[in-house]
Amino acid sequence: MKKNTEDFLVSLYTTMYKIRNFEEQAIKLYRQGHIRGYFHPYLGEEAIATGVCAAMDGKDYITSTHRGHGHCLAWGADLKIMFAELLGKENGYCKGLGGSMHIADYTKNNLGANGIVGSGVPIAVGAALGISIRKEKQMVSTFVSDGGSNIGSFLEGLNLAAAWKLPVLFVIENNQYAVSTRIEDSTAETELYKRGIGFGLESVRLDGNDVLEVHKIAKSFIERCKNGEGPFLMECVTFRKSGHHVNDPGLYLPKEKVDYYKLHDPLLIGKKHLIELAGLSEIDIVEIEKVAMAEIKAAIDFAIKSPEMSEENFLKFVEEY
Amino acid sequence: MKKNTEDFLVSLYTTMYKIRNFEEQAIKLYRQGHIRGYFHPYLGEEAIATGVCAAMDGKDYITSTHRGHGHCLAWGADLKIMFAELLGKENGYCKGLGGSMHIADYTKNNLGANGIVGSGVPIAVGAALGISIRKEKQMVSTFVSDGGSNIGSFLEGLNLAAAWKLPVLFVIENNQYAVSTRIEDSTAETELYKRGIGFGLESVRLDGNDVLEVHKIAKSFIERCKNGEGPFLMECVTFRKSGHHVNDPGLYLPKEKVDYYKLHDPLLIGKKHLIELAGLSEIDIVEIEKVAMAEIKAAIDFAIKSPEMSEENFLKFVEEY
Amino acid sequence: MVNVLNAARELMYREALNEALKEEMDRDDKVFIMGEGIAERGGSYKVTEGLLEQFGSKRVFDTPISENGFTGAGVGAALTGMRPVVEILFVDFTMLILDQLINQAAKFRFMSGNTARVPMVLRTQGGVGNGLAAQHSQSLEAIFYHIPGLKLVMPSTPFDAKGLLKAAIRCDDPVIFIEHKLLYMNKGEVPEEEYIIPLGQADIKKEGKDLTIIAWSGMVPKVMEAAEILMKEGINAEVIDPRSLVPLDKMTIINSVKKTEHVLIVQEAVRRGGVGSDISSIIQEEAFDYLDSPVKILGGLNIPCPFNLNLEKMVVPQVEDIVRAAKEVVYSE
Amino acid sequence: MVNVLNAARELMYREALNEALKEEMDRDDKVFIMGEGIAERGGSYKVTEGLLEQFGSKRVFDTPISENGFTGAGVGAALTGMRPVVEILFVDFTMLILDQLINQAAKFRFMSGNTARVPMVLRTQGGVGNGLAAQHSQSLEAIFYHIPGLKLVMPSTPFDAKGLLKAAIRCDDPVIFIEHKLLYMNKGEVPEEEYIIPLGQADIKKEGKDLTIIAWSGMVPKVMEAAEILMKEGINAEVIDPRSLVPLDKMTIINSVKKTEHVLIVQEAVRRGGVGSDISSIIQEEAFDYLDSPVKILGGLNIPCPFNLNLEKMVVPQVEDIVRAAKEVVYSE
Ligand SMILES: Cc1ncc(C[n+]2csc(CCOP(=O)(O)OP(=O)(O)O)c2C)c(N)n1
Ligand SMILES: Cc1ncc(C[n+]2csc(CCOP(=O)(O)OP(=O)(O)O)c2C)c(N)n1
Ligand SMILES: [Mg+2]
Ligand SMILES: [Mg+2]
Repeated sequence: MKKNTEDFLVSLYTTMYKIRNFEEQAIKLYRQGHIRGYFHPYLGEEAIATGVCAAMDGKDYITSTHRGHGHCLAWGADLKIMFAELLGKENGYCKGLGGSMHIADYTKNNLGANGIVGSGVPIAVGAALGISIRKEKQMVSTFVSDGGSNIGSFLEGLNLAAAWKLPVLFVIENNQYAVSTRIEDSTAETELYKRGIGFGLESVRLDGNDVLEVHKIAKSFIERCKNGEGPFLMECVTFRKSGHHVNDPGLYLPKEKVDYYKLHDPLLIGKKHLIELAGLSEIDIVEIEKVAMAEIKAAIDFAIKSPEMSEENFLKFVEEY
Repeated sequence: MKKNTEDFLVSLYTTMYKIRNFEEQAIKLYRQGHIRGYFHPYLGEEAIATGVCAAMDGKDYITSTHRGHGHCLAWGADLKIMFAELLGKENGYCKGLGGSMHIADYTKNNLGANGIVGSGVPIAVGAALGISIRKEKQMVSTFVSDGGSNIGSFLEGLNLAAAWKLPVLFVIENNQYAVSTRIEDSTAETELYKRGIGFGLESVRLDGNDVLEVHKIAKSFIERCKNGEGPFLMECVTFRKSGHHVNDPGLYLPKEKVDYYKLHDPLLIGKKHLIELAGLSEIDIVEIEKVAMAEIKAAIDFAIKSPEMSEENFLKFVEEY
Repeated sequence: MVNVLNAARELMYREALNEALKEEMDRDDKVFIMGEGIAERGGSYKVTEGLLEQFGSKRVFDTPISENGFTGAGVGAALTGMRPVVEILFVDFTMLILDQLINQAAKFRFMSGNTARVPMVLRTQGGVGNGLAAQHSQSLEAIFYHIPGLKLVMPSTPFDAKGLLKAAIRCDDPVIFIEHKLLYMNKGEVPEEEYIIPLGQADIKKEGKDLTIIAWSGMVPKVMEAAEILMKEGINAEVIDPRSLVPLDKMTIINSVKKTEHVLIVQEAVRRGGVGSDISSIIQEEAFDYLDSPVKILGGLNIPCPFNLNLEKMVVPQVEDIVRAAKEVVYSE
Repeated sequence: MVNVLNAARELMYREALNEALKEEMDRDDKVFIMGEGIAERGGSYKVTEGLLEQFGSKRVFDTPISENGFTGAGVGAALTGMRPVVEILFVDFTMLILDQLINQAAKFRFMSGNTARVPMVLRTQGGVGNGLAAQHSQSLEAIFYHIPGLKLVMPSTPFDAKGLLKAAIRCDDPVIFIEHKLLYMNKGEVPEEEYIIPLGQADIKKEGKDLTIIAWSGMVPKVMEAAEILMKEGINAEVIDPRSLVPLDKMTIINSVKKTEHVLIVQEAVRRGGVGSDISSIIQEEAFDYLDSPVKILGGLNIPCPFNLNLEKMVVPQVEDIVRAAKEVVYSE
């Protein structure tokens, strides 16, 4: 096993671990009243954002969904500034004006989460259109879930990207539910990659909980996007490890599925990779986790101590409108 | 050849002939200033509306497009009242308030043409939803063209109808153009029936200029809709015999295609059926055409002589708003 | 003021809405409801709880996330004899369905020369509250208000909510019915007996003589609080809630203005181009000579809603702002 | 009034728009245009003729019929450094794209804490004319006017059209630019030299002292005709065209009102809830003591547009209606 493979596997696992624990800690902060508004955890889907973003580079772009913390972190966000945003603080990514559903980092090509299901997709197509006009070697990944795959914004976006041969990777995070609505109740064809085929995109379906599988396919599609062969679609099958949002116990999720995915957890799979492919020991992994956890705790401290925007500063914003 | 087959073929041909000549006469009226506003002729696509509507019964519903005269006539509209509407007269289908793009007959389950591309599709889905709630043996056919197959309304409508197993027949009139935009420029997958497959609908592609082929497939799908097996999609390949609207000479249409479809004209094919399958002579056909033409001329007379709505009557409408 | 009959029972706003749906579905089997998570889950605000059990999955069902598509399906069902009640989770999301509402539902009756009708109710929910940020906190009634062919209802109390929703369902034209996210848990008297509140009847929530305050939906409770404070300070405000903005009960408004000669309009929507502007223009055209001071509009700031809760409070009128504005109007001479 | 420099040349409104696009595309290679039939065909009203030839198919291209999708693509391109000019054939069709305009484009700058900008122009076309009926004849500016984060421009002359479109393209916020279907062939002076008209500057199309008439877009030529007739009857009207409704040049309006003390607002959009109501409410709040008579709004009827041409004329203000309304305002005392 080569050293760089080990580093790479460690970095994938670290990202997934950070997402998992960012969410769990943020949920605690929510329950304590530090965070308000909507909060949709990415728990259980960590492998997708991690695998895809690891195959992209900083000049590329992403657009995310209402369930956007994972993409943000996988893209390389600073934990401190992320927590600060979730807590509505002035030094957050959006100065506390955006919050969880609108977290973004335009300075680093993260075009943000979106509170309207599907609406990030045409925006991603537009970023790719700009790339194509400027004739640059960049690409865009856009995330959407099964529920969002039923809305016009997504469907029109698929067709536009294909008609215009744009460098877009459509990533469907098929977690099989839209809030409490089962995928079987929202479509007659539950293999969602087939929609891509209908519009002429090369499209695949894969295990979204295996970060290496996600990464392998994403990498190939992303390279091909940059060679002008895009767009592509990948349907990553996954499952929410929690309710739809922080206040939803998710009682409607069937026990068999919950149990199955408890064992088929992206972090367990990632750990297995570390042990089997990189030769790490359980102790090595605990060490990795400790470091990441310390970073998270420090970031929370930072965010809690940070100030909110003053009324005065806010009124300066208002003047510009 | 059985008598009822002959009658049936004659009625198909008569409908197609009426549509063709309705449009041609109406274009004359347009040039003379009797008709104003938008006018999109159905020339060259007569076999589709004719074949589909002949397989439906009066309790079923249709929704049409901006190119709606053919559907209206095939559904059985009165030529006099249709002309009156196009001329903006009070005894028209919509009292002269709707015009060509909004012609409809709600008393007879024709839910009308629509000026917004694609927007008739969800409406058709809703009519079918009502049928399904009432548990009736009715169905809905909805028409859309290649351009309209790229809009969210159509795509969401496909998925909804399939998810809800509704009795809808989606008819794509693929005339290969949206105004001057070639289908190759608006999608990467020009075989549009594949979109249906992506959403789990049984979908086929066929020659839209052969009224018998259209009718055969429509009939089977329509029956199956009424047996609860819907929805279905049929992509009828066809071509506009004219510009997009009455003032568009259509110079962008490639000569080879124009020439090919001149020979592959739905009326020529219909005539061939009459001669080969029903044993009619050219003279028989001229006789049929004469009768139809006389009806058209009388209808024009009627419409021209009909009065417009008075300002007084119009103001009564205004009061209700 | 519509009589509260011999009421005693208190219901929450959301319960009153639920009762209205239940009664109308019971009365007329053409009425059905659809929306996201409204069936088994009973809706985000529990308005549709228990309806699936009572009326079955043919008349109470969840939709995919295809707002434009399923709203259009509502229009099509309405055109063919059904009476759909379509729910859109947030008024912000109605921005996805305006073609079906504005170009289709609102136009059919007219375009067809009065042969088509679209008896559909579009229930949705708006307003600022709880840190939902810019895409889930808008007040967009002004958009619907401007479109001929749509009715527009925005109830502020459980009593009004029930009576108006029943009227909306029986209306033969499309009705946009906008609830407020902060009102669902508010309680108020709702009689056991059936009643209907016709669209187009304002309600005088409080009589007064010194100034007329016009407000609707989520602003009404705040205005009522402000009116109490004002009372203590010697200003007796009359509070008018139009309840339905289309049709608008101009008469009740104008009569009040003639009496008080001072007007304050309080709206949660941004000030610029809101419904308040239109009401102001009407008062001005129809009661100019009675006005002792300009009609004042206290509206939301012209800015999207911030996520931060303390800043959120700044963008919509609060009780203190209303008190201050009312004094300005009364003492402006 | 902005100087017409040393102009001599006459251009049509559509030619002036074409020149603005050409000049801006020449100046800045981030500017590109897309829409239905705008490339080879040059647009339904020939505004984009010749641009494909000059700038090539990467910067001038046709879109599929996916209004919501390609508008969103414009937003995404703008967010990432481009300057798209997106064309929507009819303002009626913008009802399909309001999520991208209202929930997305208008909000990003704010939601991102001022780190994102959306320098996009949305060109479209509205108004009544030529029997296009209810779904192709609306005037919907009031919807955009109400949304913080959007600019709104509605030019009435070739000169204004060119100077304002150039300003719109250079603006770092989303601009809704609404043309009028009956103005495209109108001619007017347009200088050869480059010029820009900043957003937010009203133009006094005619000075006068007896009453202020405020109008924009397609109503301006009609108001100018009416003003001539009024002049002959001894009424000297001042005609103000705000040109951009957001930002609105309140100062020019208020100053005129202070001078004339009488106001008529003429709008093509339906009367109820139009921009005129808001302007009226502003005048009222800011110049109440100067008003000699109520601000009158002459607007379109509250009804969709009929197909029949004779009836069509009845739904929007005509020259005679404007003359009549102006007299009512002036003689109302
Ligand atoms: C257009 C729109 N409709 C509805 C909602 C409300 N909503 C937020 S998340 C959600 C479920 C989304 O399901 P899915 O797309 O599968 O994403 P997941 O939550 O599974 O990640 C809904 C209905 C919304 N935000 N936007
Ligand atoms: C949503 C929408 N976009 C654009 C238009 C303008 N328009 C009218 S017809 C048409 C072309 C439609 O093409 P297609 O759907 O292929 O129908 P066809 O004309 O070929 O029958 C366009 C762009 C419209 N009416 N509605
Ligand atoms: Mg999902
Ligand atoms: Mg076509």
